[in-house]
Amino acid sequence: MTDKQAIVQLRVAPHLRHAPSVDQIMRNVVYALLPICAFAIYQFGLSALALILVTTLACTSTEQLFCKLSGKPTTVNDFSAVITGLLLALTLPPGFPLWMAAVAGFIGIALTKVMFGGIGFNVFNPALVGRAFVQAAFPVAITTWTPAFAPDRFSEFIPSSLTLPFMVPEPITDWIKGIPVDGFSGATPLALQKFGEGNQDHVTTDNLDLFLGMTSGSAGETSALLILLCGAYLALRQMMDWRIPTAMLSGAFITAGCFYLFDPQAYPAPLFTLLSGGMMLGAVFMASDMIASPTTPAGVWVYGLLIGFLAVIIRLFGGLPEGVMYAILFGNAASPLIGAATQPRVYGTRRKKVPNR
Amino acid sequence: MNSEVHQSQTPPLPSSISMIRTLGLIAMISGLLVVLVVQFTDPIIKEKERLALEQAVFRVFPGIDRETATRVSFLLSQQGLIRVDEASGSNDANLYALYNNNDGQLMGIALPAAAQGYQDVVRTLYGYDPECECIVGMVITKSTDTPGMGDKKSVEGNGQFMANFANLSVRLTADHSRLAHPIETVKHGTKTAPWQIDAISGATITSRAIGNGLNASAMTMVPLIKHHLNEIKESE
Amino acid sequence: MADLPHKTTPITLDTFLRGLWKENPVFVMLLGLCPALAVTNTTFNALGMGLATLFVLVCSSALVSLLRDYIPKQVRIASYIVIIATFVTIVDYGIHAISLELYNALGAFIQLIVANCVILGRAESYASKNRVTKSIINAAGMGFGFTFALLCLGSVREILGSGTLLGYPLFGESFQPWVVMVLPPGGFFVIGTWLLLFAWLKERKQRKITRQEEAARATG
Amino acid sequence: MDLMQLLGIGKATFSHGVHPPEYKKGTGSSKIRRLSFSPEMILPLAQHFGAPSLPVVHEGQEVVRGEVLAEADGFMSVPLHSPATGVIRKIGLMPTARGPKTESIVLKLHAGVSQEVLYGAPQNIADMTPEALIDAVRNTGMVGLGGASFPTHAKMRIPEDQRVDTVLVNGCECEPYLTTDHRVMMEYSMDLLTGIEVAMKATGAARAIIGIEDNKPDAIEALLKACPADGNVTVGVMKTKYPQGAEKMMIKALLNREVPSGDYPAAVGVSVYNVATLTQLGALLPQCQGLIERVVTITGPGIKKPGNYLVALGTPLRFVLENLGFHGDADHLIMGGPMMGASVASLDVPITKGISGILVLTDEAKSKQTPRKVWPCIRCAYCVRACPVHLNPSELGMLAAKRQYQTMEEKFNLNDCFECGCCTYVCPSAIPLVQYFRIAKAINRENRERVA
Amino acid sequence: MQPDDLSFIFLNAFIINNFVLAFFLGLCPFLGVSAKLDTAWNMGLATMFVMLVSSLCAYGVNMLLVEFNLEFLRLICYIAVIASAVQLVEITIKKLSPAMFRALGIFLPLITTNCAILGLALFQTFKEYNFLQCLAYSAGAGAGFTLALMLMAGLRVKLDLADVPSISQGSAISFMLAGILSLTFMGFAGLGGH
Repeated sequence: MTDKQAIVQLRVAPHLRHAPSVDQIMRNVVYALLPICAFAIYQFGLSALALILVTTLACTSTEQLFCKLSGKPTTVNDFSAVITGLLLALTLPPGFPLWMAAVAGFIGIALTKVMFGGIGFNVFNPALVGRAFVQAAFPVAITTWTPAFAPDRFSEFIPSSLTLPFMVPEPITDWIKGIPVDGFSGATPLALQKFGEGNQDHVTTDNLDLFLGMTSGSAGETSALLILLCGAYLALRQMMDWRIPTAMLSGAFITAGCFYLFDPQAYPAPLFTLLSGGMMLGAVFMASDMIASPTTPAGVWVYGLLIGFLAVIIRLFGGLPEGVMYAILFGNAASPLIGAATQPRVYGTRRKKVPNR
Repeated sequence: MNSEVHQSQTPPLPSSISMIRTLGLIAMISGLLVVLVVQFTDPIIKEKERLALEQAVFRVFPGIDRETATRVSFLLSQQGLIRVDEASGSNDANLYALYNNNDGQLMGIALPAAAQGYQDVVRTLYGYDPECECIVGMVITKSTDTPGMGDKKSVEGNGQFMANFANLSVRLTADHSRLAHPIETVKHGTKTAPWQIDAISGATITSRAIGNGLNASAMTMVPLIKHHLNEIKESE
Repeated sequence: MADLPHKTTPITLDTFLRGLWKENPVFVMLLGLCPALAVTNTTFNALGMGLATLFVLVCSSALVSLLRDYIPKQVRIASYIVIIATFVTIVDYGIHAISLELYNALGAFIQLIVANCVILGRAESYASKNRVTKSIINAAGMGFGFTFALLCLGSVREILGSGTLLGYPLFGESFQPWVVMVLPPGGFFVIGTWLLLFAWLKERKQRKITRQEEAARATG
Repeated sequence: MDLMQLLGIGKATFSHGVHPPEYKKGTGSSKIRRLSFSPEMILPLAQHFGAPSLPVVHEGQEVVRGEVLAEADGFMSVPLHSPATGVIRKIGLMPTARGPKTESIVLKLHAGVSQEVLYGAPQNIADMTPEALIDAVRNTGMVGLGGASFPTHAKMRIPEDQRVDTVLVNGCECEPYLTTDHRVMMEYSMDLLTGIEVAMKATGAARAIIGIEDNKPDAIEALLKACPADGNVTVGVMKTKYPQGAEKMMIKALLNREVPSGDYPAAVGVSVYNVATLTQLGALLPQCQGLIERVVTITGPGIKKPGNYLVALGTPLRFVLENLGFHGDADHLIMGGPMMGASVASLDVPITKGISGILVLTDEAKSKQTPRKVWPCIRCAYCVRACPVHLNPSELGMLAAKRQYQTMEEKFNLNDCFECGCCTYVCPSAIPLVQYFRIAKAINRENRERVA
Repeated sequence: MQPDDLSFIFLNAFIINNFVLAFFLGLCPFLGVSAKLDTAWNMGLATMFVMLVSSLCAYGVNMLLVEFNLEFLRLICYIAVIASAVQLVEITIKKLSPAMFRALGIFLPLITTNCAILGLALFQTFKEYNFLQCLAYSAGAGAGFTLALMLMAGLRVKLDLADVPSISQGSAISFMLAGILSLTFMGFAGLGGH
């Protein structure tokens, strides 16, 4: 019986295989994320390191736990849980209490992945669901940002990181005031733009600083340059669909551009929109999540443009300064519909019959 | 409208008279029950709501209570000032003036405000002192925003935030046509001017809704009050 | 339906208990979800809504059962709805008079009890076929089952979401509430988790039974 | 467009497709050699698409090389000629590469006979009417030598309501490893042109284009030189890409026409033939001869003497391989190209008309190329961007895994899949998509038959 | 945008406070009719239509009741009006467009028990909307219901092909999906709030 099956297996054409296997792809995404993690650690120090370790551990151990509970072989070694962990850490504020980060990791994997049948069936991006959950659960902690390049960052944790489980983090306003860093404040460029004083000077952050990542923000979203480079690596290796980030960024650029042209005083410049907040990280690493995005060539563009548009709308008119996460989640939710509406035209179908007939 | 239901269900009937009779009977029973209950509860509800409003009005002015002051309701609009008699069941008052029980002096004016918050409209009641041209107190009358962050209990429990409204400037311009500075909600920890509200950290939208509501109301009402101030003062 | 020949069967404990657990309106029959999720962000609200529903359920069942021989078949649904709406109006005014706070917290959802399928379902499938006492007992079982389910949801949401139970703080000052639990998503997550828990228990029980059967077959 | 192609700009191609490694170096440059006769030949009666031929010989009968052994049974059938001089040993069930045993004629060769071919009366193509030509083509027993084995004369008869303006000659040979067409074009250019003349005349087409991928510059050059001056026969250079040689892809690439779903190329005024087919036709038809041998690429890491060989039809695989030296075992044997060919489990099957290559893979080559672990679909959409007919293999694969075969056919155009294997080739999850689709089609066909 | 702008009212009911995902109204059809895309679409259309009709009827009835000071009969009247409105819609569609009736017909009785319809009537009364605002509100609510239903249906169709663990099959997974959708829609909170 088994012998026969083995032969049948061997008979299947094509006999050549080309593609990298799933774990190779996932491993490469991890490689692409490592430089961003490294920069986050350089920028925010020990706390960022601990954050990355905790989320990764939370994600992988959750995956392992549920594999064991359901008696399935372990799926930790496919690296997808590691990606979720890393991405999650990169979207959180560096001083985010570690226990909350672990909750985010657990929810992300358990709710979005295990629940629906594991890798390949997570219809939403697990990292973003985890983050959206803690955003709703702990709204104060997740909007508390700390300045980058604090002098003691390699020897001292940000005080809020080490909050005891289930406890409210200590307010760190005084701690931030005690940091002698010139030119950096705890407020993120987006928050400055949205909640800034007065109506004239909306954008207070230099675009070059934004591009290089010399600002405060979530652990891994600050440096647009680094994210683009890492994304380019993946795109060149064809392990990420370059169309999605391109579509999403152009969607955001066009939307922001329209508003900017309409009233440059009230709305931020499109370039600022692209470089600030989680736009880059979201476009390159979150929206392009293969599993939760449409597969059709046209659908990919629609999906990207929709996310870019929504992200800007939420940023400009919503209650929160950042909308990328929700826009991507909405894109994930809409992706089956987009996919269904953009099925490619199959060769030879829906065509008028031949001219010389 | 019961007959409408009846009409649309007209398959072979045993006898329409029996149906109409039954429906009529049921309608009568239910009408009777409802009327009885309403008759019984209506005065209780009215009284409770009046008490709740009064409580809110007095809470807006710390230090003033029923012993020291009397409340009078008005409807103030471009058309002028109309005194509202709440006993008649009318509830379209938009201004509550408090007069000192001893000397009849105007002690303060409470005004309702509303603006879109996180979930739904946040309704507030704020106290305006015509003397200092400032807001002297604020309470939430309705908020369905995030419990624990933007709901009535947590907003009013936030001493730091409530302190904003102890003395919030709503000074008018010289010609008394509009506010000199609109009320503004700024991010937590960045308040610099007396017309600014320092937002609650994490509940910025609710804070801003409160500020917006106050601003919108003050923008129209404060100049009007200024205009009718003497009238109000003498209405005791 | 399984409970057709009710007219002859006697009242048993099952008449009452059935609605409480085996046919729990929320967890098993997935009825009345709207109030079950909308007002369960505190245990107090859940209790209020549960009792209000219980009241309407019992009263309307009693009245429907009383009038069951007089209501022609063609207009029965209309009659039931009018009866239910009557009691809901009564409850609405009652709550308004008793507690302004609860009334404000529950809002329109008190009036939406009318659209709760549990009540119409009871009237249609039970009260219209059974004697008054039996209908009342059955309706009370359902009502308590509904209240129980609401409390299950409400307590979890309140404990996690505000760190309190019925308004009393459980964990002390520095507890970090999980705000999401009192928000709409929390409602979905909590009921989903309860359902998962029940499914898991059921599966475990099933597995145990199969194992026992197998063992019995092996030995016998 | 032709000029552009000659200049090498904007080479014709279709959208999507894949670029597998070519593995053509070894065999593409060496001349075609003849393989010796096997002492015994196995000739299945169904070597073509359509009704099997009817044997006209009996057991024990002596036959001469080139003699008709079996006649066509109806229009969709072709005759079968004897590949060698010998005696009929048996007519019965024998194993074939397709799987189940089929009715075959077994021929035992006379040792030491000269193996002279039996010629018919020569025919002059120029004097023949299209009908007569089609009959003559049928008498050669010619079928599509590219692999489909569709009777060539049936393809040449264009339905009444359709007109063909172009004959496309398929010299793409996009499958890796295979170089038969390449060598045939190089070495038998004149026969090819004769064959093209036959095809043009039979179908009434005014022009012919020989489509060649740009990885065979020597063949392009040879044919450009051989083409007649009247300009009716041209060479179309195409991008090297798999499956460029599928006729629908080729029509799209060279003429930018799309064959309607479920229809034949004639519907868009095109008739497509493989170069090997037309070359053989060009050689056989003027002599009134039958198809008795063909060129086969025998290659792969498991073959000691790889190359292109002229092999008599009916030669058992074992004889071929033992002659050329091979190691490994039967599991690594593929008949046809590596992308679409089926692996064979027995060495006793014969070479038939449709077999253009024999590929022997070794253990290490195979393990390197086939990741064994199958993952769930991660919706990477590689397959969507590879499918030359623009299907959505990812969606189809997931539906297949849940046995929703009906939905696959109704909503996702399952029947337009021609099993080129691109999707499976690029799948990082190693899902056997093509296999799923074959099963799905088979089950749907069965269900339809049951209903009917 | 001001809270009583028509566009804000529409947006509010459409995505900010989506009837299904923020108020849990109409959960029964949301869970029951979201297994397939085309049924979800038809159900959404039918609901949207009934919402418009019943919202306007409720507006009219409420005017009458207020006129005669009979507010306490509001609920009883609404429920009766909605039930008859659905019936009327059913009859009208049947007469005017049999094709549309075939597509929507089976959903209409289901809609009667959809608490989103009654909820809409009650909410618009509490918010004291005028005629146009009612129109915008019901259009937004209907569109929001359809959007939620379609998103849910898309996801469920996708998950039909997944290897969902046995214990989360069925309603639990639908609730979790709805929860994530609801989480997603929280991003729209405060939209236009300033």
